[in-house]
Amino acid sequence: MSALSVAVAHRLGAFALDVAFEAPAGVTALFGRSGSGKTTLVNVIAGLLQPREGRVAVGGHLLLDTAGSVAVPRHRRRVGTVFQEGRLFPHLTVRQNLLFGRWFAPRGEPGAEVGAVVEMLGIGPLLGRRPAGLSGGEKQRVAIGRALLAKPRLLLMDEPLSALDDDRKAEILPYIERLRDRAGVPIVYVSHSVAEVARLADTLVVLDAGRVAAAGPAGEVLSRLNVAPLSGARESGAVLEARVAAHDDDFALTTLVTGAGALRVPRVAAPLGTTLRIQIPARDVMLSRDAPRHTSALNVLPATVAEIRPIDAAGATADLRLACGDAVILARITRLSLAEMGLVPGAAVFALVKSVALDPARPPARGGR
Amino acid sequence: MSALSVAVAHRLGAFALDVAFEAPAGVTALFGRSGSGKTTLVNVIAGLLQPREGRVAVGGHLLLDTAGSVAVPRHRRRVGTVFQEGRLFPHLTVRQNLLFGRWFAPRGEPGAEVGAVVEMLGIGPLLGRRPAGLSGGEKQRVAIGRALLAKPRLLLMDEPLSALDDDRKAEILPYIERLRDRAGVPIVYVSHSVAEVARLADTLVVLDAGRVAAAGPAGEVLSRLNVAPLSGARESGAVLEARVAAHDDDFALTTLVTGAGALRVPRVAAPLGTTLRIQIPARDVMLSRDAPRHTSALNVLPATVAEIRPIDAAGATADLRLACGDAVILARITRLSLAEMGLVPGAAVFALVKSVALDPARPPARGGR
Amino acid sequence: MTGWLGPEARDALRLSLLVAATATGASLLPGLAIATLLARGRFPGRMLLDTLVHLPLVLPPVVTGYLLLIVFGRRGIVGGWLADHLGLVLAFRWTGAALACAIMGFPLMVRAMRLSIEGVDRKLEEAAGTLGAGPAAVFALVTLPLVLPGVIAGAILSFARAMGEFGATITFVANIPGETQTLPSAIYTFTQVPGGEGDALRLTLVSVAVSMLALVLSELLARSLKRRLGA
Amino acid sequence: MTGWLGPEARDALRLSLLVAATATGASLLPGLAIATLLARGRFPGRMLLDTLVHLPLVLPPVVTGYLLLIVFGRRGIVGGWLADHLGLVLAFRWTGAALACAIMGFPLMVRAMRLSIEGVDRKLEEAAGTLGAGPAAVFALVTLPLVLPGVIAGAILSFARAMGEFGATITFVANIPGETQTLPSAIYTFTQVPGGEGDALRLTLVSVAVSMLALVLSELLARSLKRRLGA
Amino acid sequence: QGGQGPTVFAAASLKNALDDAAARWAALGHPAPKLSFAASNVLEAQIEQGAPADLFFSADLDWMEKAQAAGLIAPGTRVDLLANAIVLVAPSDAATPIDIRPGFDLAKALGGGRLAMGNVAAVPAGKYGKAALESLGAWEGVKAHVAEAESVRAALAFVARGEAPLGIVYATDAAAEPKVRIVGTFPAGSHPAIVYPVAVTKASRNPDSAAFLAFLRGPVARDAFTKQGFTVLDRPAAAP
Ligand SMILES: Nc1ncnc2c1ncn2[C@@H]1O[C@H](COP(=O)(O)OP(=O)(O)OP(=O)(O)O)[C@@H](O)[C@H]1O
Ligand SMILES: Nc1ncnc2c1ncn2[C@@H]1O[C@H](COP(=O)(O)OP(=O)(O)OP(=O)(O)O)[C@@H](O)[C@H]1O
Ligand code: MOO
Ligand SMILES: [Mg+2]
Ligand SMILES: [Mg+2]
Repeated sequence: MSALSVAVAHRLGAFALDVAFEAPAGVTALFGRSGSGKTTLVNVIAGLLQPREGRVAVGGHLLLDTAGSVAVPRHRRRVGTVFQEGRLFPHLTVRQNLLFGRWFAPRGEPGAEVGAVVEMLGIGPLLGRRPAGLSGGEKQRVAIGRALLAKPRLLLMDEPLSALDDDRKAEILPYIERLRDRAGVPIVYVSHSVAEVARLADTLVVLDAGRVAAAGPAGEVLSRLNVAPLSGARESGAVLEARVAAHDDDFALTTLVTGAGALRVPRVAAPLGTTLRIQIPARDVMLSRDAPRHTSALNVLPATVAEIRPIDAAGATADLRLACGDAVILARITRLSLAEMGLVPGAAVFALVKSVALDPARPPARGGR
Repeated sequence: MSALSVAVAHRLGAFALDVAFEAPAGVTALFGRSGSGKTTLVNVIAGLLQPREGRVAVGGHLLLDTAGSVAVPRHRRRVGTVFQEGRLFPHLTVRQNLLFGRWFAPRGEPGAEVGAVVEMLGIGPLLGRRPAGLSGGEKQRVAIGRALLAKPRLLLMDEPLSALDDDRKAEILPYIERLRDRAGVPIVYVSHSVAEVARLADTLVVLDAGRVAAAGPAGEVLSRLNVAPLSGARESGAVLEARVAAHDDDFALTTLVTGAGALRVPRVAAPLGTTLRIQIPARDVMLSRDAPRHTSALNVLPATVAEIRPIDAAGATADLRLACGDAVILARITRLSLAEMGLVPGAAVFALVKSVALDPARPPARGGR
Repeated sequence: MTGWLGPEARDALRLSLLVAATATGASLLPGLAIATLLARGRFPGRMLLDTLVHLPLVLPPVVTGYLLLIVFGRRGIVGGWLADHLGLVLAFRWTGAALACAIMGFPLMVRAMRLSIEGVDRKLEEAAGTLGAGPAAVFALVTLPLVLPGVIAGAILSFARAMGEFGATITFVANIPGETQTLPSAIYTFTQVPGGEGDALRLTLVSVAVSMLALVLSELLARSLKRRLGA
Repeated sequence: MTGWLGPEARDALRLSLLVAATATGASLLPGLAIATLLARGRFPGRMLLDTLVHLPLVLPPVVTGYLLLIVFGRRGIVGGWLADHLGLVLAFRWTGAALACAIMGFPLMVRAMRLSIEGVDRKLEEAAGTLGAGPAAVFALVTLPLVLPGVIAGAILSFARAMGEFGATITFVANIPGETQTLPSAIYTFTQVPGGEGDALRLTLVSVAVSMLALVLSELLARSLKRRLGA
Repeated sequence: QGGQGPTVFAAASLKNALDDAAARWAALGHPAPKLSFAASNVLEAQIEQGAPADLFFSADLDWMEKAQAAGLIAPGTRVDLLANAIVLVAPSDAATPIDIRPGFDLAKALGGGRLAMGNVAAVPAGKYGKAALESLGAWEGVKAHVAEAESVRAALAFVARGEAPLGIVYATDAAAEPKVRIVGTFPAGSHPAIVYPVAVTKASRNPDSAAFLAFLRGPVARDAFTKQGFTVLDRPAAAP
C-alpha cells in the first residue's frame, strides 16, 4: 500500500490541474516551474480546495473521494501544512502560534518536542513576540515549527526554506530527514531547489502546466536526462544509495560504498552500516581518458560511456550516462571536450568526482562538501 | 562621489541596526543571515522607516539626513522597491499593478518598456487577472515588473527571486544586469544566494546582527576567506574581470581573457571586447601537480599556492588561495588531498577549472555552465 | 452632585446605565452570530434576515416600540408565552427598556461586527483548520480575536444608541420613574414643559459625559489591541 | 398605486427619497474625511472629535433637532449667517431635513468607514508610496478602493437611518406636507390620531420596501466588489 | 385667487379634524392650507425660531401663552376654539364602570396593574389627568402605579393592548378605539378646561390667514371638529 495516493482533476480559470501519482513512505517532492500547480495540489491534499474530481489517501486513511462522496474536513485530516506565505496568526505570540496545533492533537501520540524544534529553528529569542515584527525568514521558521508541532499524520511543506540562508537550511534539512526516518511521517515537499529535492526526496513528482511530467523514485527521475530542462538545467545528476563503510577521523572523511564504487566524502555523522542517499551532480563529474595522478580528486571511478545526449544541439555542453560498476552516473562536459577526447558510446573513461560535490542524505557534513 | 551612501542607526525592540557603507554605481548586494537587518535597511532607504539617526544619499540626491532634518517623503524618493512579501494591490489587475508607478513617473524620462518587461517575466497571460489567483512565483514576478516600470532612480530588491525556479531566474537575472549596465540605475539587491550575488553584485555588504561584517567590491569580499562562514560555506569563490576575446561557433564556446589566464566557457552572447565579471566557485576548482592530459577540463591554469587556510581545523576541507597570473583564485579541497599532494605555500600546481562552473556576468550561457 | 442632580435624575442615570449595559451585553452573542451568518452564510433567507436586522433603523422608533408592544407585551405572542412559561414580564419593566434599546442598537452592532468579519483573512482560518481546529475552535481562537475591534465598535455603538434611545423605549415600556424612565425619557419629559430646558440640558450633559467615558474606554481598548497586532 | 397611496403619501415618499439620498450623498465626503482622521490621525482633539461625531447617537433625537434648530435656524448662529450671506435657509426646508438626517446618520457612517480604514493593510499604501504616489494619490488609488465595502456599509446605514429618522427632523424642519414631511414624519403623524394605524402601516411598508431595495442593491454591489478581490 | 394657502402649525392630535376642515376649505376654491403637525412644545419652539407658520393651533393653553409672551402671536387673533374631555378607559373585554368621585380608590381598581396616561409633565392629556386625580384626591394613591406614555395615543395603545387595565385619555381618542371602553368620565370641574387655542402668528404674511381662522370658527369647520368628538368653544381670548 502506498503511503500517499493522489488523483485530482480541477480547473481554476484557464488553469487545469490533472494529476495522479502514488508515493511510498518518506519524502515526496513536488517539483515544477512557477505556476505549474504545486500549491493548488497542496491545497487539495490539505482540504483547502475541493476539486471537481479527486481521490486522496494518506496511509490507510481516505481523505477525499469525490466519487464516493468522501471529504474529510480539513481539521480531521491532520495534515500539517507549511504555507508558501506563512499565515502566522497575528494576534498570537510566536509561542502561541507554535503550540496552536497542540490543542487539537491527540494527547497520547508522540510528536515533535517543543524545545527541540525551537532550538533547531533558532527561534528561542522570538517566543514572546508577535509575528508583525518578525523578519521574512523568522516568519517562515515559525511556520515550519507550527506545522511540525501539530503531530501531523502528513506534513505538507510549500517551499518552506525559500527565504532562508544556506546555514539555516543546513540546520533544518537534517531535522526534516530525521522526521522522515524516525517518526515515519510522510512528507510532501514543494521546492524549486534540485539540491534540496535530491537530498530529501524518496519520490519525485515533476509537474508541468498542471500535469505530471515525471514521477517515480527520486534517483530514477533525477537521473533521467529529459527531466533536466524542466527541473533547471544546472542541477541534474545521479542519485545513488550509499552505505557508510568507514570513518577516517584524521581527515574527517567517511568512505561510502555505492553501486558505482567507493567514494570518500567529508565526514558524515552516521553510524557504520547506515544507508544514505547521495547525489552526484552531473556538472561536478570530470572525465579523463588516462588515470589521473596527483590530483585533488579523491574519487576516481572507472566507467564506460553508455549514452551521449547533447542537451541542445546548438549548446556548449553534452550529457553523458556512464556505466560505473552496477550504477549509472551522469557527467556534463563541453562538446569541445567530447570531441577532443574522442568519446563515443563504449569508450572507457575515468570519472573524477570531487568529494566536496557529494550530497549525503543524513546529517550534513559541515564546512563544505 | 559614491552612487549610494548609507549610514543608519536604529533600534527595533531588542534588535539594533548600526550600519554605514558607501557603494559605487552598479549592484550593491545586501547579504546576511535571516534576521540580520536586511529588510530593515531596505525600509530605511525606501523611506518606510524613519531611523533614529541616519543619512541616505542616492547619486546626487540626499534622501535622508536626520542631523540636517532632511527626510524626503517616500513618494519623492523614486526608489522602486520589490518587497519580500509582494504587496501587490489586490483591487487592481496585474496590468494595472504593473502600470501603477507610470502615473507618477516623469513623462520625459526613459524607462523600462512594458512589453519587454512583461515578456521577460513571462506574465503576459496574467495581465487581465487579479493578484488573488496568482501563484507565489507569479506574484513575485509581477512585483518585480511593477518596480521596474516605475522608472526608479534606485531599485531596491528584497529577495526578489527566492520563489522562482532556476530557469525563470536565468531569464530575469540578465535583465537586471542590463538595467544596471545600460540604464545606469543603481540597484540594492538582498539575497541569500551567493551565486546570485556573485553574478550580479559590484559591491557586497555583509550584515551580521545589524552590523556590517564586511563591505567592499564584490570580488574582494567574496574572495576574503573569512566571509565564507557568514555567507554560507558552500559558495565562496573568486570573482574576476573578464574580456570577451573570441567566439567559437562550432562548439558554442567563448574564450575569456582574465587576469588568471584565458578561459573557455559556454558561449556568451556578448560582443567581442565586452568586459564581464565571472565567479569561479572554490569548490569547482580541482588541483593537480602534473599537467593533466586527455581530461574534460578545458581550462588548466598554472598557479602557485599562496595561502592555505582550513576553514575548520576539525573539518574535512581546506581553502587555498592560488596566485594565478595577476589574479587570485580560490580552491577548496579535502585535507586528505592536501596531505597526499603535499601542498605547501609556494608549491606549483595546475588549477583545473570546469568550464561549466563559470558564472558569466552578462547574458547567460544557456544549456549549462 | 446630590444638589445638582435631583433624585429622579439620579434614578434615571442609574437606570440608563443598567439598561444600556444590559442591552449591549445581551446583544453581543446574538449580534456576533447574526453578523457571522450575514458575512459568511450563503442561505436562502439571507437577504430577508439582513432586512429584518436593519428594520429598527428604518422604522420610526415609535413604530418599533409599537411593534415591540404587540409582540412582547403581556398579551403579545411572545410576551404572553414568556410571561406564562418563564414568568418573564417585559412590559413596563426595565428589562423591556433593555430589550427596546438592544433592538434599536442591533443593526449598528451587527454591521460593525460584520464589517470586521468580512475583513478577516480567511487564509488564517484555513491554516487553523489544517492544524486541527474545528469550525468552532477556529472561530473562537482565530476569527473572534481578529474581529475584536469590530466587536468593540459594535458594542460602543449599541451602548451609545441605548443612551440616546427613547422613542421605542417610551412606547414599549412607558416612562415610569425609577423603573423605566431612562435618561432620554427624562430629558424628553423636561423638554415638554415650559422652563424645563435647564433640567433637560443638565441631564443631556450627564448623558454625554457617560457616553464619552464609554467611548474613551473603548478607544483605549481598541488601541491596545491594535498595538498588539502592530508589532 | 395611486389609489393605494394618497397624494400626500406619495409626496412624503418622494421627499424621503430625496432627503435620504441627499443626506447620504452629502455625508460621504465629510464622513470619509473624518473617518480617516479618526482612524489614522494622532492629534490632540481626536477624542473630542470622536465624541462630537457620536453625539447624535447619544442624544435623544428631539434634543438633536432642538440643537439644530437653535444653531441652524433662521435666528440661529450659523443659520442666520447662512441666510444673510449665502441666502441658504435650512430650517423648515427639505434641505434642513437632509441636514438633520445626515447628522443623525453620521456616527453610523463614520464608524463603518473607520472600521474599514483601520482594516486596510498599510503595507500596500507604503508600496504605493515607493511607486511615486503622494498621500492624496495613495488615498484615491489604494485606500479608497480597499475601503469601498465600508463606504457602502456606511452609506446604507446612513440611508436607512434617514428613512427612519423623525425625531430630529420634525423638530428642526417641522412636518409640512410636500415640503418637509418625510415618510417617518407622516407615519408619526398618523400614529397620533385615531384611525391612523392603517395609513401608518401602509407608509411603513413603503418605507421598508424602499430600504429593502437599497439594502439589496448595496449587497449586490458589495458582493461584486468582493468577488473581484477574491480571485 | 392663485397664491399659497396659509401654513398651520397644529398639535398632532388635531390631525384628523384639521385635515377634514382643510379639505372643506379647499373645496370652496381656496388654496389648500399646509398643515404641519407635531407636539405643541415643538411647534412653539419652531415658531420662536422663525418657522413659516401663519397659524398656531396648540393642544393646550401653556404653549400658546408662552408664544404670546414671546411676542409671536398677532395681537387679538387668539381664539380658544375647541374643548375636549378626559375619560377613564379599560380594555373593552374587561370593562366595568367605575364611579369617578372625590376620594375614589383607583389603585384598587388597577388591581396591581398600571394606569396608562400621557406624560404628566408634558403631554396635555397627562397634565389634565393628573390635575383631575389630584383634585379628586386620588393622585397620591395611584401615583406609584402610573405608566406615562410619550403621547396620549401611546397611552391608549397600552390599554387597547391590555398592558394596562386602565388609562386616562381624551374622549375623542376613546371614541375611535374599539378595543377600549369608557368606564368613567372625569367631571369638567376636576381639571383645568381642556382647551385648544388657535391664533395667527405675528410673522404671518399670508393674506388668507385671518380668513382661514375665521373659517375654522365657522359652521363648516365646526362640523369637521364635532365629527371627531371635539366640543367647539369658540371663545375669543383676552389679549395678554
Ligand atoms: N518591531 C520590531 N520589534 C522587535 N524586533 C524587530 C522589529 N522589527 C524587526 N525586528 C527584528 O529585527 C531583526 C531584523 O529584521 P529584518 O526584517 O531586517 O531581517 P532580515 O535581514 O530582512 O531577515 P530575513 O532574511 O529573514 O528577511 C529581526 O530579528 C527582527 O525580529
Ligand atoms: N482562482 C484562479 N483563477 C485562475 N487561475 C488560477 C487561480 N488560482 C490559481 N490559478 C493559476 O493556477 C496556476 C497554478 O497555481 P499554483 O499556485 O498551484 O502554482 P505553483 O506551482 O504553486 O507556483 P509557484 O511556484 O509560483 O508558487 C497558476 O498559473 C495560477 O495563476
Ligand atoms: O427618532 Mo428617535 O425618536 O430615534 O428615538
Ligand atoms: Mg506555489
Ligand atoms: Mg527580510
